[in-house]
Amino acid sequence: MPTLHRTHIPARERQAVLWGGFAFVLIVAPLVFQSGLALTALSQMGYMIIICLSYNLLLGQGGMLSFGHAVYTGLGAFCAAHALNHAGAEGVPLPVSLVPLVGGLGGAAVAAVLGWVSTRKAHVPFAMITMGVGELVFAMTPMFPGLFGGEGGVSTNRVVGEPVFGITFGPQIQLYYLIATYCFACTALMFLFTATPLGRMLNAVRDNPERVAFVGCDPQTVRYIAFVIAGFFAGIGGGLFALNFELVQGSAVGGLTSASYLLYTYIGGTLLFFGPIIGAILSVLVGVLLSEFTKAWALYLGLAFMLIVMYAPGGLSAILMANLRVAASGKFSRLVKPGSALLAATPVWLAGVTSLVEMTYHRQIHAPLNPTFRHFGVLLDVSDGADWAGAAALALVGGVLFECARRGFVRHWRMVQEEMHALEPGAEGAS
Amino acid sequence: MSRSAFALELDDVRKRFGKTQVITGAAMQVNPGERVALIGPNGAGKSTLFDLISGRAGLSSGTIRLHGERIDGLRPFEICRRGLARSFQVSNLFASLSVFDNLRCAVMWSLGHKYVFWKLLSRLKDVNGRAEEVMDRIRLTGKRDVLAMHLTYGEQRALELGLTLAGGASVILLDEPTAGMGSAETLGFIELIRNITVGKTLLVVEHDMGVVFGLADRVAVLAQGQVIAFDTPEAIRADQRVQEAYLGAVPAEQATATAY
Amino acid sequence: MAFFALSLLNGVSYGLLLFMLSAGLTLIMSMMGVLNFAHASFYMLGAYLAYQVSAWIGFWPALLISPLVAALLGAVFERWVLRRVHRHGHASELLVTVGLSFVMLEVVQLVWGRAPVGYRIPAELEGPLFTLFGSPFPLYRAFMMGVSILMLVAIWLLVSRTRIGLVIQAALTHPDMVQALGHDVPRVSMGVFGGGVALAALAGVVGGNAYTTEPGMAFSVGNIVFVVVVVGGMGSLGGAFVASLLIGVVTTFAVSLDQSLLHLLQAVDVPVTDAMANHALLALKISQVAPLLPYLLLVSVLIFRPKGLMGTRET
Amino acid sequence: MKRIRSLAAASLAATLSMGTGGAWAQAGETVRIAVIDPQSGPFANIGLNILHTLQFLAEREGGTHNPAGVKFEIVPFDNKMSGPESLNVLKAAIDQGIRYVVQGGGSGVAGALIDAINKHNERNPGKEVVYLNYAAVDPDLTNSKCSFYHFSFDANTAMKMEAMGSSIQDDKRVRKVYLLNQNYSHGQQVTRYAKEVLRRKAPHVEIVGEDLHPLGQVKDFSPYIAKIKASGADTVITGNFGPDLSLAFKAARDAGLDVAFYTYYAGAAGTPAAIGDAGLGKIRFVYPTYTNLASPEYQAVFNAFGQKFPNEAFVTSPAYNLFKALSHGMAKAKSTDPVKVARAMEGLSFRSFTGDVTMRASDHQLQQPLYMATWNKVDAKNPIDVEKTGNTWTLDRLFDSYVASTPTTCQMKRPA
Repeated sequence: MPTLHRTHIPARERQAVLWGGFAFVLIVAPLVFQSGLALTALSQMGYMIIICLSYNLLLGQGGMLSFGHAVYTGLGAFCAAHALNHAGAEGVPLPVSLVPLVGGLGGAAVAAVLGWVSTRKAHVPFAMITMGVGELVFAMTPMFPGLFGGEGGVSTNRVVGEPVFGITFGPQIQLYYLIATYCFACTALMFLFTATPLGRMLNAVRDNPERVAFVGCDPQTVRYIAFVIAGFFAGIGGGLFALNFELVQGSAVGGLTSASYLLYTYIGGTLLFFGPIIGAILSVLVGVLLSEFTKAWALYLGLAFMLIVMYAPGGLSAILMANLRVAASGKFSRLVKPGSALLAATPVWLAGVTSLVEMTYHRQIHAPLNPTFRHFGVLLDVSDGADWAGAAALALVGGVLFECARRGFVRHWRMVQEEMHALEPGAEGAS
Repeated sequence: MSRSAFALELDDVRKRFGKTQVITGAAMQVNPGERVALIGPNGAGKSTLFDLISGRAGLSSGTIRLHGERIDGLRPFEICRRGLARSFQVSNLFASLSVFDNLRCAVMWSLGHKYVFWKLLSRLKDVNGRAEEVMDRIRLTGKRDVLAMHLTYGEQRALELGLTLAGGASVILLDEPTAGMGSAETLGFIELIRNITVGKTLLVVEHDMGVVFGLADRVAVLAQGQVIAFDTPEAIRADQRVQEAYLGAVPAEQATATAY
Repeated sequence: MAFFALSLLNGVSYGLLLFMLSAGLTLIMSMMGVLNFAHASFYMLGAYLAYQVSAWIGFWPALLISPLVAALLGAVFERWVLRRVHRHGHASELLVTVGLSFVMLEVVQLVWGRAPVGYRIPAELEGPLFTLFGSPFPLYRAFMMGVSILMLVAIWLLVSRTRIGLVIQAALTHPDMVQALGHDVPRVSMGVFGGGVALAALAGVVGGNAYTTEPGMAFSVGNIVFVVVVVGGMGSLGGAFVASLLIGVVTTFAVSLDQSLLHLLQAVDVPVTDAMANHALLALKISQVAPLLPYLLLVSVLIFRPKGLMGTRET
Repeated sequence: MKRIRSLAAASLAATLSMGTGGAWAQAGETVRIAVIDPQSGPFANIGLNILHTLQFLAEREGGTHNPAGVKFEIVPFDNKMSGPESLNVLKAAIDQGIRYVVQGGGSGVAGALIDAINKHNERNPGKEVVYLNYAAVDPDLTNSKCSFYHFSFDANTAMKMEAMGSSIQDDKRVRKVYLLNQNYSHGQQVTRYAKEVLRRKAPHVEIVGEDLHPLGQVKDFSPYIAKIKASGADTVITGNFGPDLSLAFKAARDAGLDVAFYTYYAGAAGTPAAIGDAGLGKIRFVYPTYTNLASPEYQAVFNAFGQKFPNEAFVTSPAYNLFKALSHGMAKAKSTDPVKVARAMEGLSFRSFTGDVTMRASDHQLQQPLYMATWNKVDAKNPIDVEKTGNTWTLDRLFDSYVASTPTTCQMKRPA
């Protein structure tokens, strides 16, 4: 039996490297991406990571599919905005840096009240309750202008109180580092939570709530406490949202916002702890950047989400982890050839398909003004039949190439998996 | 909690699903530390009775007492906390957790850690120690980090037993622990049950008469929803009514019982 | 008395409209245990297909063609997408339909543009049917109620009186055994999903011209259909029908109640200060929250009776 | 010789009138304008109609056609109708060096932009940005939230209510009014101003009932219509828009409710198509212009836009005044620097479709005449078919600027 030559780095060192790397990336990122828009995007990624991780605390760790998570981020944001306004007014000794905590407490308080109602049930009834509660809260916000500021929402100013060590949080870079600090702290806390008795019991409730009852714990209480903790971190994310935009509107608690948390957390991957981090980064890339380049971003997002649910229910993080496992077992060289064929075919197919989609959108929206537009550097003319035919042909050829490459890759992939499985009967723990 | 003479008492327990009467007035008293085997033809209501005692199903009428305290109507985790643990006919494990984690979850409540989220599980010496100990006794230490769903059938049955006993309950209910096992494996497993439940009150549902007569101090026979006989194994073997209920199934198993 | 009768009539007719909107969802939920989040999108597709067909051929053929086309699309979706996801469990099935609803909204906007389309009620169905206490009751609304009742009867017959119905019901809980008995369960569920989606499209054909046919119509139908299915009891046809009527009547009558907590306080002659008078919560009138009562009902039913009014199971 | 001299004089005069002297810094310069409105998501169709309108006007009013001789370039940004996203794209626009922002879809976004632009201008002197608003009508924008850098080109909720009040004052048929609105800031404001204006201008009219329903949640308006009918109202005032407006009209027609509707948004893109034949002769709409406005300039713009965008219509007329004000302001300020142009635009009067309009200096709210139009069948005098419905907007009344003008409580901070 060939001995496993996988370098088995003891867990403690591997953790230290991972967390050190995470901190390093958070610190260096704004120095690498200098532009204003990049800084805005990075700040949003910071608090979206917290929100998506808090969402996965429910979905991935607890098996609780929530359709109303925006209620807790949104109301947390409103609490933070009001706290900031009051901090400015009567000089309540609340430093700006602690405002997200007020958001967190707000989120936790709302979760404590609404959670009592939601966590009585699991699976589909739970999802339906969260949807009902979300719809109620969203529809009620415009009715209380005092609390939610009506259509204009609650605006606030983060430059308030005397600066602490010269930090006023006015410029975006200072706010970014506040968000980065919170992001690191909350990610670490949520990771540690999964290693606490309640965290592990939450996984048990996810797998088998009935058996949890027979080992002495009340599944509903486990879900309820986890729901309040998730509400706390969601509220912190909301508080940072309020600081970042200095404005919180009714849409912050809306159904579309909840759906986006679900979508991106699922795309990132719910099985592995770091999955939602990938999802959060993706959500900002799509929301801030992609929607500037194409009007069809919603179509791409819908299609991508369907493909992921169909072919990679574990999300991008599961794909990444699977490849890392293959690499760790030293068999990656076997996949290089089919993998490169796949990587070569994909852009051809994508170029064809996206050109067709973009031309359809352009024909509908901008055609009367100018029929031409630039797509990946190529000038396409919507009124010219040849471009349509060209794009269609590219999509067809690309599609065929892609399908062949995909089949080849899958065949090799399965062989490698079988070999690896033969080496280690009973694979080790997933997360 | 008044310490009555009996560990477990069933008094005129009835259960009906809609119009069909499943348990029609079962009564039984089990002494502390006693090993009782619950036998009866298929469909006699053995598993239903277990569900009633463990709170998985609600009673239609009658009372159940654990160490003298009424537990009918309580929810499963309330009953478990009072010292009664049960296993399941079909392995009911935490599928995506490792063997060690399964056992750690089972011991957490009994060691008083309830819903703690401000301490790290890895630092709880008592939880890890107890889980290691149970894992050794059910001989699954080699599969410590294997996910429950990747275990073989026999290993899953062993883990099922481990989860039931890890909580340190005084009254143990085992629902066909050796179901689906080969005869060689069964012998080893019965030995395991015997020495792991020393000093505890045991109620076992079992079809294999060899196991029943080898393990049990007393045997309760359930038929048509009632306990028609509750006596020592020898008395039960000779009991006329039991033979009718089983239509002569007893003699065929005679040989294996004497093998012990 | 006149106002009461009118409100009752409006309530019942709105209830039947709600049932028409959610009938397809109930069928799929009860037969396949799948909550189809793209149900409202198929309703929108049905309306747009009807607009297109009635522009070419006429309204009446559209009543048949639009649901058929939708059923075809639904069957294709079930065959190549839903079936593949089935083994990952109900959550994945539900999520893939969320993705589908995004895609359908964009495709419909691509084909028919982003502005509302002029899909009108046909001339022969214009005007009032009868007049009750001086206010006319529109013929088209009665037509819609008829279609709704027709759907109820059709589903009930399919489910309880036909062989397919029995096979479907059995396949929900014991698919392997039913397959072992020689029924092609995958094709049956393809048929069921296609049928459910066809009902959604039919609701679109009938409701599209009464409401407005625009890309936002799926969004504005929103989650009310889930309230009907869940409150009625997941998988229970009768429950969904009773729930729709209940929601229809309750919301309609709630609109006419202008009382608020303030009136309640005054009724028990509690001194009302100015601050209390214009406090947003106290002054909130029942009529102001009427359209939200269904969601309040949803949450309370799920807590106290998760099986729903006439449901048989929780998920 | 004389002919040559006269030719020279004529050409000099022409250049003078065209650009008051060609030696200006800004003549021939291209001014980039960021348009922040929804271009995807549920409100996409309104956003795209407005984007095409602005692009069309930028081309039409650009270059030699305007007194400042500047060219306009429209740079669209999609805010998906959300406040925070608008602030995101505002930062992106400022990063690209754009110093003029145009928006109109929603007062919530408008309030957010005013806040953000005030903060930006305060924190970045020399890089100020000016915000021109062609449709957000919340009166707070030019009162409590007014700003030196914000100009409002559409008549706000209170001004339109003044016009409605005057119309009701002179219309003897109006005895009982019912207020039907969405329960959010705009709806609440319409309710408040209606009571205040009617108490002042038409005390004989009784308000027989009011309803505030959640925004976008009502699937069936028949109970509300039954309530209106039971109240005996002969007129309904509503600030509703989109489905909440068209469904109300359909329910009213189905229930045979014979009342006049005074609305704010019946003319918005998409709503006429949804209304169809419901409420012919009953639905009224107050706006700075109406489809069959007897103004050659308006008809020219309307037809030219129709040719360029066949299945759309030129609806947002305040955008026209926006470009006029901008070009005259730049000509007067002899520069395209936002602060100078803003100061130049204060108190500026210029020719609009029908007569002169003035940008009031105290709160930067354009004072302009308003038209009350009614939804009727197309006829000889009103030939333009709106959104293929066979119907159109016919004139009821013209209200001069002073009728609709409202006092302001604005104390804006002016730059040094």
